[in-house]
Amino acid sequence: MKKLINAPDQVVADALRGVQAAHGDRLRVSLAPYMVVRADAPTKGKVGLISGGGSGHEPLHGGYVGRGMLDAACPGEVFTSPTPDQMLAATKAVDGGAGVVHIVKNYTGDVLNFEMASELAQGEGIEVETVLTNDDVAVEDSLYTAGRRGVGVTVLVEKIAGAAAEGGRTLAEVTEVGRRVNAQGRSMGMALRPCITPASGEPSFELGEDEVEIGIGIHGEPGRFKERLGPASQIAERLLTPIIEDLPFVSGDRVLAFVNGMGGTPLLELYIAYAEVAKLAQEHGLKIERNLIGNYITSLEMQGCSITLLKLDDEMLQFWDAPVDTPALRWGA
Amino acid sequence: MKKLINAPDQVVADALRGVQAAHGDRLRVSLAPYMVVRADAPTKGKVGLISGGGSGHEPLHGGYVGRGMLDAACPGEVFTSPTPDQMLAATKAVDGGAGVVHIVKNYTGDVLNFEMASELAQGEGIEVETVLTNDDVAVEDSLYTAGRRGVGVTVLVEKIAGAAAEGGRTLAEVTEVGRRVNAQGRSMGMALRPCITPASGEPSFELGEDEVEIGIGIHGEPGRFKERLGPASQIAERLLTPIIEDLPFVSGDRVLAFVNGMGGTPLLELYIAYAEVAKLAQEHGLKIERNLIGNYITSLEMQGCSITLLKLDDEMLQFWDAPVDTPALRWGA
Amino acid sequence: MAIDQASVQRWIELFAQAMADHRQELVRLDTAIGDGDHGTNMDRGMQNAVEKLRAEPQPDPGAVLKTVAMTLISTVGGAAGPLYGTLFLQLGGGLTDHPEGDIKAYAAAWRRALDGVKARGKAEQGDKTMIDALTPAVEALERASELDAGLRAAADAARKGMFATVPLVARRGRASYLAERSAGHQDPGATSTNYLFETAAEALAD
Amino acid sequence: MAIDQASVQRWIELFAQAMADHRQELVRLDTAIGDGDHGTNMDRGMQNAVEKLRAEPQPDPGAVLKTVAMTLISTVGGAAGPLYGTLFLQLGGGLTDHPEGDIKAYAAAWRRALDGVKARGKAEQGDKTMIDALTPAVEALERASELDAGLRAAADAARKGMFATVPLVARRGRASYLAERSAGHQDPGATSTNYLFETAAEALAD
Ligand SMILES: Nc1ncnc2c1ncn2[C@@H]1O[C@H](COP(=O)(O)OP(=O)(O)O)[C@@H](O)[C@H]1O
Ligand SMILES: Nc1ncnc2c1ncn2[C@@H]1O[C@H](COP(=O)(O)OP(=O)(O)O)[C@@H](O)[C@H]1O
Ligand SMILES: [Mg+2]
Ligand SMILES: [Mg+2]
Ligand SMILES: [Mg+2]
Ligand SMILES: [Mg+2]
Repeated sequence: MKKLINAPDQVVADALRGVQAAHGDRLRVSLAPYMVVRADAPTKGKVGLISGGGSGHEPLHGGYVGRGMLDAACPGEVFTSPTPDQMLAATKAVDGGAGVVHIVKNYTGDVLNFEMASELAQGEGIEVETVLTNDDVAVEDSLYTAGRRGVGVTVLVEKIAGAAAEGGRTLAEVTEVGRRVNAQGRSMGMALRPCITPASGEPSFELGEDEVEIGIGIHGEPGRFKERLGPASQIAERLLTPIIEDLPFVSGDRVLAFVNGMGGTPLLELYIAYAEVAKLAQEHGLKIERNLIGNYITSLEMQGCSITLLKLDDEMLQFWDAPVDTPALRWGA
Repeated sequence: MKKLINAPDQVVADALRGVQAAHGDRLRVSLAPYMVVRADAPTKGKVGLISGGGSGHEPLHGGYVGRGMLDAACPGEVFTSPTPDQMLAATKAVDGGAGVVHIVKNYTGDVLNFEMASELAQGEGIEVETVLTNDDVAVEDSLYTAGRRGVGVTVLVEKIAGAAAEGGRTLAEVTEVGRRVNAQGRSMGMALRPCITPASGEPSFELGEDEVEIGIGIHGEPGRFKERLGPASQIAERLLTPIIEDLPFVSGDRVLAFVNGMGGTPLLELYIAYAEVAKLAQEHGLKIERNLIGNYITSLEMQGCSITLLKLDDEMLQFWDAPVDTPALRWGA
Repeated sequence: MAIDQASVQRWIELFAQAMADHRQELVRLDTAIGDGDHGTNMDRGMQNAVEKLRAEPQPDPGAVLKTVAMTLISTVGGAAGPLYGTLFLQLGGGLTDHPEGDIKAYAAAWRRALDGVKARGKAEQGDKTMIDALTPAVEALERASELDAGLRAAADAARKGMFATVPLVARRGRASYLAERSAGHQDPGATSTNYLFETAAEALAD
Repeated sequence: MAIDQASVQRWIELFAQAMADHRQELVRLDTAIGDGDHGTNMDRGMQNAVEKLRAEPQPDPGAVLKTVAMTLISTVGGAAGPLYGTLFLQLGGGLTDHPEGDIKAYAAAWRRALDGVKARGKAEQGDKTMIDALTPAVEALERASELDAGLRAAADAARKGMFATVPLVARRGRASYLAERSAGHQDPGATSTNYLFETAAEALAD
């Protein structure tokens, strides 16, 4: 295992020290419990927005804390959801009296811990609503699974719901638009190379030199199946077709197209993938009105990409374009 | 070789198609010759700013084309400097009558081709000045080398000189501030894993499982020496000490600290490295007034990082903070 | 032997030791069908629990187990944190000092713990989770008429339940994302639960 | 044989073929002490040059070589583009139709090409560059009294010069970044230059 770290069990704390050193002017960083909070939180009368999850997905979530997006993020250990006391502390730190929204990616650990946290927060008289993201079409949503994973759409929910909260919408309104984004968004990912968690020191799955893993999540889990590595055009088609068929996206839909790198994928390759996505979207009659291309929700140094399509409406567009000022996503500010 | 590409010899053209599809509203993309130009270029009376170099360093340079930074970029083949006719076409496309600055990284190929281009442009009556970047302290600047490589500081020169040009400074003034940034900046890089060029399909150098390469450039060249992989604190010290001694940076200096990923390095690790850099800088009495952390000047999927320190003055600070609106660097807009 | 503060404290320390000893095994199992952190999660949580108990010794089994529960909930995260947290919380609630080591009360407390984990995680036996080791172990206790034998029977049942997860297709937790590909692997949580009963027999039985 | 349009055209086609055949060899050499693109650079440039000449046949050696020069300058990039571009530009300028194959005029044209490359790249013999193959080859031509013998002598000299780069420490180009670590490797540019003279002998000598 080759990593730019001091020790496997110090990874999260050391990285948070870096965030503190780099962004201490706009973010408050807590090491006990792990928390990244807007320096100006809580904003009186504003709905608070928090998210959290295992570390290893940077810039998600800490990189999205700031004006127009999250008020706080709770990083867990690498690939391990954070704990209820972190979430409770964050919820209290951002409660401006208008209630707090928990944005939760649908994984058993995240769901159970956020569930406990929201019970505790409500016990202390804070109104809490939860927006669950579950956009990964690689997983069947059935009684026989823990349900679909929350992946790429989480970034879009945090941006759009964040703008709604910044714009003074109510707890109900922020929750509703967040859920709408999740409902209208679908994703699928693939890997060229697995990642290695600092704790295990071993690749999370094995891949032959000519193989790719299709349908991976963001925790190094193996995907649905392996196949021979093909050209970018084939990979894009592999990911986009199930996405389009699932919602389904139909000719004439206005969409946001998000090509995400898994952490170790050079931007050069992501733009090559985007060229293929744009071509396919056009063939399906989809109108790409906005796009996002880069490493935004990652899986350590995994090589590969995920594609997310979001069916846009005017309100989502307005909130997407609204100013955002975070370490990882910034415009209009 | 595992890459998200269609074919090794289509990489640059395919990626440019992606840039066109993603940013066609603000950028003009040409495939013959390869060029990325601000949609609104040329700006009458504004000094034009162009740069260029081999591909594989994304977002450098195409990702920095936009208001407040470059007017055009010329991407060559992977790790191969572009050709004089590309640079001439770009120079003409951005000439607003106030002259054009060529920002050139100090590599024989880049220097020779830009030299020819500037001779040709001047032959056509366009005033051209060149800002050469050569900030890599891993290379001795002597008669026995081609001189120091231009690396991390190039991004800072493009931002700061870009703001000067946007602010209506003259050709002489923009050139002067660009050269000052290069003169006050120093960098050094290291690799955990080499990169593989699409054309060669082979790692650019060999590294044992417990080895790192210190003093690498951005073209997969081997570095100055290999050593045993140590903790992030040791790696930061390894890179920062020669940087600090070379300028030298002295106690009380105000600096911009730039921790750059080589393309395959997760943000988590870059923040861990930044924490160490901030600690060491403080021990040396340096005052970090600005920072930049991420994959900004890369070497395909290489894993590793480079550190750049720039000694700031008030004018540099003002230009650094000025609005910038490009695909890869954006604030205040 | 008795289920009292001393023996329960010893059980927790043995379980913590087991989680440290088998950390890599649990990581490997979780890497195959999960995300590779179960070993580090359980080890981190149980070391914290033991430290907490050393710093603030608890008077009786119930208090010891509730302290373990709260420490796991606040230091583990993942699925295992809330699930093992709930397990120890309910078990502690059901146990009070029984110098004579009443098997019925002990079994009842374990039933309550099992119900708690099922309510939290919504998993049933056969879903390839810790429930598959927990359920047969609790049933063995309920069948037992005497504590020592019950503890040993529970440990055997838990081990069998753990092995029985190998052929199963996961329906809960991360492993369920793999669908058919999850078959042929032993469930990490069922494995840690096996060590929980193994150490219980060691600490609480003569 | 003569240095005329036909033979020079043939030389260029043979050199282009050599760059295609040895593309991987040049990539490997450049990977060791450079950035691994010399083979693709030269291959891309020479294929373009040949296509250009097929599309627009040139009347005489000078015109053929100038077309090659302009094509390399506009399609190769890197160090090799301007350097080989300058080489062919100066060589073409120095050559005019010599049906009788005047060795003196031919050698003079090559001297002019060598001077051009040195002026562009500021490298001297011994810096571990293409100059180290070019210089002895040009000197061999200048020593020769007759074309065929001169062409063969130049090819031998270029090959020797190429091998002579192996022990050298690079002082120009990317390889110079490696300082001492560049010794023990053959210079890619000197290697492509060796093929240039090898194909010249094949195309221009009887
Ligand atoms: N819904 C559930 N009910 C009961 N046990 C579960 C459930 N989901 C997961 N588990 C158990 O948790 C174990 C995984 O724990 P761990 O790896 O620590 O958490 P995570 O899956 O969040 O990484 C699984 O092996 C399984 O036994
Ligand atoms: N200053 C120079 N003068 C002469 N030849 C040079 C010089 N610099 C480099 N070269 C030659 O160019 C070759 C490398 O060409 P190439 O790999 O195509 O360009 P780049 O180094 O830009 O990638 C070297 O092997 C060397 O022979
Ligand atoms: Mg986990
Ligand atoms: Mg090159
Ligand atoms: Mg796990
Ligand atoms: Mg090269």
